Amino acid sequence: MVPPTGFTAQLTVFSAAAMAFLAVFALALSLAAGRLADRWTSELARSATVRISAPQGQIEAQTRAALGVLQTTPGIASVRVLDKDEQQALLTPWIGQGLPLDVLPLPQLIEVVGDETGYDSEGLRQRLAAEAPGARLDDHARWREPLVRAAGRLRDLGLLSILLITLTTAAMIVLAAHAALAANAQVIRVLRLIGAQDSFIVHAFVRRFTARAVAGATLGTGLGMLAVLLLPDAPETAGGLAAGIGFRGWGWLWPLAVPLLAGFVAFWATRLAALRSLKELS
Amino acid sequence: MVPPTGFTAQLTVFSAAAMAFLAVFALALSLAAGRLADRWTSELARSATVRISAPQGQIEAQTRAALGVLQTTPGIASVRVLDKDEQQALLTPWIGQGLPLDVLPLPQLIEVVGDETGYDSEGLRQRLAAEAPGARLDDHARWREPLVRAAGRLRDLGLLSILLITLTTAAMIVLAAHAALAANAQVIRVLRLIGAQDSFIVHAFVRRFTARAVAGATLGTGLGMLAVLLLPDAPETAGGLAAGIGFRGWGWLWPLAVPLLAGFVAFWATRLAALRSLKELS
Amino acid sequence: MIGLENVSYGYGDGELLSGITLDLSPGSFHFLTGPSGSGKTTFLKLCYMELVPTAGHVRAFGRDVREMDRDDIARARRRIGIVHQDCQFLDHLSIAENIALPLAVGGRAGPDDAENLDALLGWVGLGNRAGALPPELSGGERQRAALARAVIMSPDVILADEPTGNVDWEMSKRLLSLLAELNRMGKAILVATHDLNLIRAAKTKVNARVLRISDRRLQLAGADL
Amino acid sequence: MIGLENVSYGYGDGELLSGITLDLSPGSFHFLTGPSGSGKTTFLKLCYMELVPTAGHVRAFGRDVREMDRDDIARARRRIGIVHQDCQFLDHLSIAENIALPLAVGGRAGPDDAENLDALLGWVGLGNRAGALPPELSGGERQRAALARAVIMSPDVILADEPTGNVDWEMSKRLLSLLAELNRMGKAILVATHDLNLIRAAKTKVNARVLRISDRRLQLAGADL
Ligand SMILES: Nc1ncnc2c1ncn2[C@@H]1O[C@H](COP(=O)(O)OP(=O)(O)OP(=O)(O)O)[C@@H](O)[C@H]1O
Ligand SMILES: Nc1ncnc2c1ncn2[C@@H]1O[C@H](COP(=O)(O)OP(=O)(O)OP(=O)(O)O)[C@@H](O)[C@H]1O
Ligand SMILES: [Mg+2]
Ligand SMILES: [Mg+2]
Repeated sequence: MVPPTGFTAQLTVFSAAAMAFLAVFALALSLAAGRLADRWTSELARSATVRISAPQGQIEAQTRAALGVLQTTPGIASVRVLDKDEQQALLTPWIGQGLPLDVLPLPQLIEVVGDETGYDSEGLRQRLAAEAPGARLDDHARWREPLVRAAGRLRDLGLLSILLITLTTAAMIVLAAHAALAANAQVIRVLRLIGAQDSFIVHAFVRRFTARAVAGATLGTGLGMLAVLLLPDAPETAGGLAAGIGFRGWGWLWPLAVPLLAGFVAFWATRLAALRSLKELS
Repeated sequence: MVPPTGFTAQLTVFSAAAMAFLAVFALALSLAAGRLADRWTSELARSATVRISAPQGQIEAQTRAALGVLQTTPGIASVRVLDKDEQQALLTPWIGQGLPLDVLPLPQLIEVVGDETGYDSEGLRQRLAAEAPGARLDDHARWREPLVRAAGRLRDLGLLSILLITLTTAAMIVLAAHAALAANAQVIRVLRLIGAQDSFIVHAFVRRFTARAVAGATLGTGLGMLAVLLLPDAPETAGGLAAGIGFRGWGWLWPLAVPLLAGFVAFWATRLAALRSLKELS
Repeated sequence: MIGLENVSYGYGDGELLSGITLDLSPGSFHFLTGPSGSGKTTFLKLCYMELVPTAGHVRAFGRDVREMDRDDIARARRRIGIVHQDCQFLDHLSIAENIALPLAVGGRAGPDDAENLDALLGWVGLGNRAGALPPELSGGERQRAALARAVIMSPDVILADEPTGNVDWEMSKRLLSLLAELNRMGKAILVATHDLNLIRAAKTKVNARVLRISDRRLQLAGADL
Repeated sequence: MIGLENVSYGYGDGELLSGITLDLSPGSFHFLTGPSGSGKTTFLKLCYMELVPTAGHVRAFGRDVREMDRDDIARARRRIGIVHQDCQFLDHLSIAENIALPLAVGGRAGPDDAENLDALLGWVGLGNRAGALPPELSGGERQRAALARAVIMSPDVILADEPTGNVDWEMSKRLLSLLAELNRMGKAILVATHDLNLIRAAKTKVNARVLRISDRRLQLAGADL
């Protein structure tokens, strides 16, 4: 009963496809930003350094005390005391190689690696101060925070674009449904005049339209996923954001929500629009 | 002659507005990413360190030689020899405060700040090796590159979304024009039958449609710029991306291209669609 | 089966029809005449419930229209065959599909429909145009198709608005005899027309009453034809 | 002013009209009859250049239609007033605006148009419906509006397709006298109709020739009316 083609039909399919495509991109961007934020947060949070500077005789005792504190702190995965060679390697850029480090009263460095949950660095600092007065925790917070904040904002922006694109898609599908129904006003009128019940007419349109929107959105999602897949793969280095664009594992299931959402919106938009234009006919 | 309202009219206005809104956002994102990449590139590229480690007696001579090289290298804005206090501050995290640095044969550090154009670090390295064998240039490349690459990719992604959104907008406007013309087939037929020339009919539609698309796009652009303006302002810290979202100075002129583009596309789309549907009538 | 009781109607500015009482009972045959713009189409719209009277009562198959919900109206319309003045079709379906549409809509499509449809198309002289789309038909062909669509469900009441306005005299007589036959089977028939020759021809075949809208009222026009 | 020379036309499957020759000269008045579906509307479409003949030549105002470009056709149409069988209006403009549309389209709107329009509306009995939208008119009112639109440009040729199909007899005679008057002013007039009474009535007023399409050919039907 519903004309199978025409520009309004193409419009529905196309706008669903285009918006689905954009939504998949935004989704990929947002997921990548989320992962980046997580990575920066955890990687930077996980590696910290404790420096123990004390008179020569106390160093060993304080190191042991600090180790005790660190080992009983929840959220810390491993703790390692750096030996002289490692410390020397760290200092070389600053003081060159010709220096007799063995004879110097160098502080002792302890590398701390947190686990996923992370640890409470303020609490740790206080406990260290109590147990080993010469110990200083350097958790690189000054370096970490702006980066984490930036990645977080990027994720927020991704989510914001998803929200915008979703709203736009919905509005576009609603309007396309309205336009198509307006173009088919004659069909609705004739059907009503020859005794078709509202449910019959609404059903005919809703089925057609939902199918169109889902088909369009599926097409767009497919193309979007393909495009994301084909994005040139940057090496997995520290910068990491670009490398992270794309879906990972279960993340590939996310875009599949797009056609479902489009179908849902199309279903209700067509239903309400059809009922409304029917209400104008007796 | 052209019906002033109706869903296809609303559709044109709305899709132009929605796509303009998204385009402004993508533009803001892309400009921000571009600025970020520039900032990371230049800030990190600009600060480098030259370390001179040599037997105590040669340090001064080699420092002078290195300074000579640096001062004659194009692309370097300023060069500064760090004094003992500064070097001590840099070393403190690693060796604590109790160390008699005065008596140690510490290498000499020179801070190098490049200008906008940047310098050729490989060439500089070779000249330093020739003039001051004890000098090592550390231009932080290992740190800089991934960040610059990430920002660059972000900018590429922004441009890609702009491209996608522009294409989508164009296609959407084309389809909306087609749908509206199809809805007005009767109008076109009647006008043609009572002796209207093609140019008259095309003109009537083109004017109406271009106006609608421009109005919609202007609205969308305005709202988009407002939204970008209202984005919560992150502090201008190192992370910098989020802080950078938004337009700066002349950047505010960029989004104004969106309505122009929409009008251009609408003009041609309506013109071609109208001419095509007229060709079907004699 | 359709009864109007003291019905009035106006499109807003004053009354167009007022105080109209009429009963379309099984086996009755009415002609409705009146000058152009006097309200014939409006009257038919009241009968098939597209319009609700501003005063008075319209009853369809025993129920007051004001008390019927939308689905009741849809069901009642399946028992009324209507030929609209401007024939309304679905332009993307062939004429045969258009004529069979009431069957599809009423869920009554059956095995012997194809045969019925062919016979009906032959009767209205559209046998060789069955596959054409409505815009490809001539004005008269469309009117005949509209009549075919109106009778395919074998409705209890047939309302026809100028069904012969674009049809030549031979075809008019043929359509009239179709209506007369249906009338003899007990259907109530109401034909709005301004073609007095048609009314005269009908009087030789059926026992038709002629109604005339004049001065907003329905009058029986009898002997003067 | 419009001349057909040995014209044939078919919609694809075989010929509908063939070997038709006719000249619509200034001051001529023709009726065109024929059974429903015989090709009257098709014939008119050939005359107003919506269709191009499959064989033979159609000349409009001295030029062969095949040699005219789209703008030539548009300009020629301004000199031809057409009443379509299914009246075609712009549904979002009032009936007065619709009738005046040819003036706007031809760029000929002038100061005394308002007066002309009023007189014309009065003549076709639509004086009090001027502000209504086309869907709010009755079938007969729409036909009268279509006739008004056809004559407002004072065209050289008037082609009318069943202009009285939905109009009562009084109004038909009135419209006929309007056409007769225009004819006396030298316009060429061609009316397709199946209403033999109308033709008979016209013969008392103007010197009309009656053409009949039968068996795909155009014949002069004279004495038998
Ligand atoms: N929707 C409407 N809104 C306002 N006025 C209307 C509407 N429909 C019809 N009318 C007016 O009501 C009057 C009666 O219209 P109706 O169509 O019933 O006439 P009719 O008797 O069928 O005429 P005809 O023989 O010309 O078809 C006309 O003057 C018409 O203009
Ligand atoms: N666009 C078309 N495509 C195919 N066939 C057509 C088309 N238009 C008309 N026809 C057919 O051509 C024949 C003549 O049509 P036309 O409209 O000229 O008839 P007519 O003489 O005007 O009839 P009526 O008196 O019923 O209006 C009809 O059988 C019709 O079905
Ligand atoms: Mg009527
Ligand atoms: Mg015809």
